[in-house]
Amino acid sequence: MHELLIIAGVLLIVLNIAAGLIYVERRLLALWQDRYGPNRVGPFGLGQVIADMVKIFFKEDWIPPFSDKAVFVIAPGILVATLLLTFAVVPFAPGFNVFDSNIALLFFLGNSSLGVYSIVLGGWASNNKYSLLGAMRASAQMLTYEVFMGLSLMGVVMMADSFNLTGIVEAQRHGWFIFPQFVGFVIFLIAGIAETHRVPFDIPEAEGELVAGFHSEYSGMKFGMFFVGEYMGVTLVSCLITILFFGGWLGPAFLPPVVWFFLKTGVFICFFILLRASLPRPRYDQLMSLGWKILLPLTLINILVTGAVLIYLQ
Amino acid sequence: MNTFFYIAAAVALISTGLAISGRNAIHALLFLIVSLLAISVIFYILGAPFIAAMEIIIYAGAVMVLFIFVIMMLNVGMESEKESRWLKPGMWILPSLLALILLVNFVFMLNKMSHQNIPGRIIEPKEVGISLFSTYVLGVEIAGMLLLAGIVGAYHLGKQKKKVLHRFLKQEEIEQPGNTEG
Amino acid sequence: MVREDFICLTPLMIIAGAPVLMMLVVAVIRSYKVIYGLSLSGFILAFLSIFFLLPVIPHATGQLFIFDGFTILFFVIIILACLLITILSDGYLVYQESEKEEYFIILYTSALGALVLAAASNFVTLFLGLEMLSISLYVLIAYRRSRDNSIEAAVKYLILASGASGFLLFGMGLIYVDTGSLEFTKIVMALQSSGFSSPLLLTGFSMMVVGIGFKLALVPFHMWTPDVYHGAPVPVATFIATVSKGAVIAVLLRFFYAIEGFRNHNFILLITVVSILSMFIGNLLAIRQQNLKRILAYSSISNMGYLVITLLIGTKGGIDAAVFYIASYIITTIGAFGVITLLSDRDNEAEKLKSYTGLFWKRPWVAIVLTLTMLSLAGIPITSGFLAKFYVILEGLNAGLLVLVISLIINSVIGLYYYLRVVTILFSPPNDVKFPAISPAGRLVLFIVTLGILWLGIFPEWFFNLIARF
Amino acid sequence: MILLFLILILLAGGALAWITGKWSDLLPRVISLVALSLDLILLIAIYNGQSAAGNNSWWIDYRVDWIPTFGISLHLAIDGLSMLLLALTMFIGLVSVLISWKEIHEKTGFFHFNILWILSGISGVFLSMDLFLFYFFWELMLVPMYFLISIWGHENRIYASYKFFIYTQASGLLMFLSIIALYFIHGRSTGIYTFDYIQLLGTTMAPTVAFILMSGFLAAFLVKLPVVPFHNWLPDAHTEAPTAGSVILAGLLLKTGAYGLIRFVLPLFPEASVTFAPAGMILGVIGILYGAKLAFAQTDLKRLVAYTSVSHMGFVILGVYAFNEIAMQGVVVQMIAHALSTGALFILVGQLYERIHTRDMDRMGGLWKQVPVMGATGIIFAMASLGLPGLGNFIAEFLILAGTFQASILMTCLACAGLVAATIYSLRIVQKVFLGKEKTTWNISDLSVREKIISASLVITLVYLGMLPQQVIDTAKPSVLKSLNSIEQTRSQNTGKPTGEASIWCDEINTDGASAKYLKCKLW
Repeated sequence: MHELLIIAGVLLIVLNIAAGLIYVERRLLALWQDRYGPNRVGPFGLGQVIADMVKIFFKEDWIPPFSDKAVFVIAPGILVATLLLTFAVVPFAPGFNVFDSNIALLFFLGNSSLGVYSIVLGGWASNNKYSLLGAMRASAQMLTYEVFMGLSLMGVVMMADSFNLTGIVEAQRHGWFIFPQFVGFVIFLIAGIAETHRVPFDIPEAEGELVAGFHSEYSGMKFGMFFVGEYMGVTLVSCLITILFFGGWLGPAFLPPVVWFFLKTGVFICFFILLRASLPRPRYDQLMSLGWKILLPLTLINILVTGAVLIYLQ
Repeated sequence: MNTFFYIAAAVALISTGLAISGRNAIHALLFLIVSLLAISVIFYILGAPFIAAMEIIIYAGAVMVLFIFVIMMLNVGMESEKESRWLKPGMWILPSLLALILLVNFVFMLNKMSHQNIPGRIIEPKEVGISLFSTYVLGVEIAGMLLLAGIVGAYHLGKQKKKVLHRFLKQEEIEQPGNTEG
Repeated sequence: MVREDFICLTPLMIIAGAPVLMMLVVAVIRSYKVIYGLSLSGFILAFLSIFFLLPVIPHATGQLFIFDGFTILFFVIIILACLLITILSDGYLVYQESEKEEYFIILYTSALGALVLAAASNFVTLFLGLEMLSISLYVLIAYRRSRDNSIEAAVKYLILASGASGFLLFGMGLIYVDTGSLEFTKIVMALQSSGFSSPLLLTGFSMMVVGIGFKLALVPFHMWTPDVYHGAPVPVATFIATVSKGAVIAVLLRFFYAIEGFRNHNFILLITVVSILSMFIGNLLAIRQQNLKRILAYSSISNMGYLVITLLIGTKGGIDAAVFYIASYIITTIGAFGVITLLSDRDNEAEKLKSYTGLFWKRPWVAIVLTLTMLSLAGIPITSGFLAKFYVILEGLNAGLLVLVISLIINSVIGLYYYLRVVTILFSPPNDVKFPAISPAGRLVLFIVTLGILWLGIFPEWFFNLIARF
Repeated sequence: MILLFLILILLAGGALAWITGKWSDLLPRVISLVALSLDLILLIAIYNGQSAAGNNSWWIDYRVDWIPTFGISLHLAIDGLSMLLLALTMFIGLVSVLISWKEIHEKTGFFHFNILWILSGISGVFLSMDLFLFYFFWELMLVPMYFLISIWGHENRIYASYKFFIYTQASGLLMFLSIIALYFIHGRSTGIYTFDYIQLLGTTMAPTVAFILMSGFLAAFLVKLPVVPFHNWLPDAHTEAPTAGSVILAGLLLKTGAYGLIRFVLPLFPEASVTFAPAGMILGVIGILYGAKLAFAQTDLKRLVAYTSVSHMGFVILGVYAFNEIAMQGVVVQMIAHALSTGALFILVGQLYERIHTRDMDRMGGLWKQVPVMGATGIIFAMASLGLPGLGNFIAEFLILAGTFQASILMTCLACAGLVAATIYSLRIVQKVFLGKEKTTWNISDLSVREKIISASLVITLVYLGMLPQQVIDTAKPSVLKSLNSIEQTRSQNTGKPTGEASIWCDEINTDGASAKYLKCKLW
């Protein structure tokens, strides 16, 4: 019963944060770009989220006749499912997680690599050339960045001597990993943005070039899933940054651990939005060469150095 | 525990069979991915969580994406227009169902399973690493060379070259002027 | 890792280091001459390094490799064969329009695979070596993509070889389940206590036979051979026929003798059937071929049929016979393919039997080399092939394998027919096909091969002693 | 060492001939002549030295290790029989080189290389005292012979050369198997693993095993000889080969089979040979009659001559299995006489073919007018072939028949019928070719000086052999006795009762019951 409660709690929190982010992002963007943002529905435009949801739910759920229907339907589901599954291993506070896995980090990596399918398949199944282009870009981009997203975390793993997220957090009692693993942090951050294909790495959707990329043909709740999925991704990456580099729920005792956790996470979510507000989109080839030629070698060097130092210290 | 194994194994078998018999390349690949997921579950049951994760990250996550990528580029789905007519709900319900069974299976496992239930010993990732870099370090080196061979080969074969006509096409080309004259 | 480990691994390290070095050189400057020089010197260096191994053998490196006299012999055979193939490839690659450099890199990785196989004492190295060999070969077969049949051959090899690898792996898995180890020695120990009783084990071994049989092109798994030989560039076909088979034979012999498979009725039956089928089908199918490469392909099938007889002999003499046979077969085959390689030009390979009509009157020395190789394959005295067959027959009779020996003899006669066909064509009245001139290096190879065939055929004693010593 | 030189001179001469063939047609011919003459001189020297040294059974015995791992040695030895056959080899070799002087225009170097290598292979066979070495040379002579037929032969040469090669190789391999089996049987019983002939001689084995092993040897020798069921390759090979090839085939290659029987089969497997004797004799008689019948039916002159070989070789096997000295001596003389007479007939055919470019007897006739000298020699050779007294073949056939009579009267009678047939086919040659009506008007020249020399030398040797055979018989005697010795021992072990199927069989045939006394071998 306890477990079921936790599952329900996690689901509730995650979905709410994701939905709330729709509003938060628009407001924050507006703030940084010196405009109003949604402010008509309810006090401070807070009702906007509900209005949007109602709109999405009731919109015609149109499946294009030229599409590969089965795949078209499955695709958005995959995104949401993999993201939600990953949250199962995220420890929000000591004991406040669904499943304390010994390979939690690998579980995250595995799920994020499966998440690619949703975009690739969605773009392909739409049977539309812009969507296909988006899907191709997505698969190349995400494959590239997945490689060193995993590798960038290996420094942390080496230092914590565990794949278990709780263990990693506990290992930071005497110092956040952001300091020794700064390179790893930067790379993970970049890779995280690319994984969630947020601006500036939103090349798969790039509305200026590809209309809306892989989800051009989607509408209704299917589009909603992609939409919410993106925010869930942002939340997840922020959670992981918090856990891996910023000591997770650890913090001075005047606040409960959960609060510390969400505070830190919130900062990173805002950072994601700040990026969107401020950075232009790079070209596709620039993105790829940045990945393969700079970030990958950097990651490998990071692993080598970390290993060497650890062995030296032993 | 055995039940979980049989369920996963059945899913793996069925989806592999469907992958082989599938007419649509992308659908076949999707079945293959499901099969890989099922195999990963089996690994997990056997007490090899690291391999289970790797199975997903590398095979399901990377290799298969590349496959799909290539197939999308090859435009194998030319006939999907025709095939889409055959695509009744019955077709797509099956993969969803299989995946669903797997999911349920997995979730139950996560809850019901404590480590004592696992037959045999659980192999921690650390152990895997140690054995790879002590006993089997030469094997790892050799595997590295193996990949080198693969990379160099792929580079060579994949490199764009001047267009070469297939021998059948060559013949057609020769015949062409004759036809126009006629 | 102790000092001896490193000494023993030197040849492997040189063969592994050379391609990396080559890649670095290619990254800096793409010069064919440099790469070719590097690859030549790499093999020579590896060969010389074998002498350092002599004082430390026998020595086991970890659980993965065993370096004993048997390994050394095969190292020598493989490296020398690779050296000759490298020289042959040089002449052939002149016609490759661009990107000749990668060829040598991949040749090296495949050679490494072969060496790993020869030294393998563990399923891990067995499989890795085999895979390295296969993966390099996929690329090498398709190396000249513009040629007509090359892609077809590569795809055929790719698909069938992966299937075979799958069988091999599954077989190993089953054996592991039953014996609990991947090491040959431990498997042997487990077998000694339990015997071959378990059906799981027998299934496993049978599946391994499928995998290995594919590599050796033994009969039920031989379908790929002619097409792949036909489609592959000639030096690559040479490699498949010689080094690849030699290495697989090495590991097969080691494993089979370790588990004493020759005592088990099932194995005796299995090997006997496979061997007889290979001999007959290989030889009978060769008779009608019009393409020299295909003839050699079928001939290799039957030769492997002869060779697996040695598995059932079960004495030191059996191993010695196998080593002598494979050495003789490799040098002969390099000679035969070498002639094809050296006579190939930009547009077509000299593979059609017809184009050889009357070669003797135009290019007597080349024709003599080819004749000599054919006679050696047929097992006519003064060539090494004769003594090799003699050795196998001798040991086979000693072990009482009467059926196999007699079918070997029947097949020698059948084989004679198509080898003679080639020879006859060489000596027929000449036609007007023009062949390119042969480079000095090519002549050197042919000279070495001829010398080898005759030397092994007339003065084999030193080689017998060498084999017996290790 | 001198024995090794005999072979090496030929090998080196062959290589030299080939190399010099590039520059001149004449050089290879001269080199071949020189090499062969050198060998002949060496042989004469050996013979003379032997006469002085006394009558040891092996005149010279040369032995060095070759592949000691398997107990293989380079063991060469010479005795009377080998001496005769080697002298014959060199003589026939010289003749073949001479007759090819004009016939072979192209690729002379390679041609002479082949001739000399065949001859060296044959010499090796006659000299080897090591079974492995014996097989080595046995196979070595095939390859150049194959080239000889397939390159310089007539229209159907490819087919003929394949047939020749595959027949002999297949049967040779069976012998090889027997050799290896013998090696193991000897090795296991004595602990000494060796291929040495002299050591293997006393090997004891079960009768069935001995019989099987003997069959392996027989396969090779009977095919080479050839004995009737296995004679199929011979007419093709002989017909399609160039003249020199036919001469060497008929004159020498067939003799290796007979030599093998005398040297190896009888001493190595005495008991099995006794068992096989009746069958052997029957095969011989069948060969004589069937060969003669086929010869008579031919229209192709060369093919006719080829079939006469089958018939003549029937006498050889008949004589060998009569198991007495008279017959055996006859066999030796027959080998030489047949080589000379049949070789001469092939030469005649070759000369005719050079002139009229056909071998079809129906198109010949009445040639005597144009070529009287050729006609005269032709008649002499035909007479030799039919066994006219005064020529070598008569002595040979008489001795064989006399010897066989002691073993089986019926066989002798049937063999005599063969003589009649021989008369018919030999006379038919003379009749159809030289006498009778002229069917086509040929305008041809008579024998040249070179050809006259060849023919004359052949005629002289034939007459010498016919008139004064004693020297040959004396030379061969120790070897013949050696070969019969083991048979003799086998028989004497079983004295008292007529054991051995041979004698039982003889009893059945000879109903007068007088045969028993013939079983005792008498010395002549």
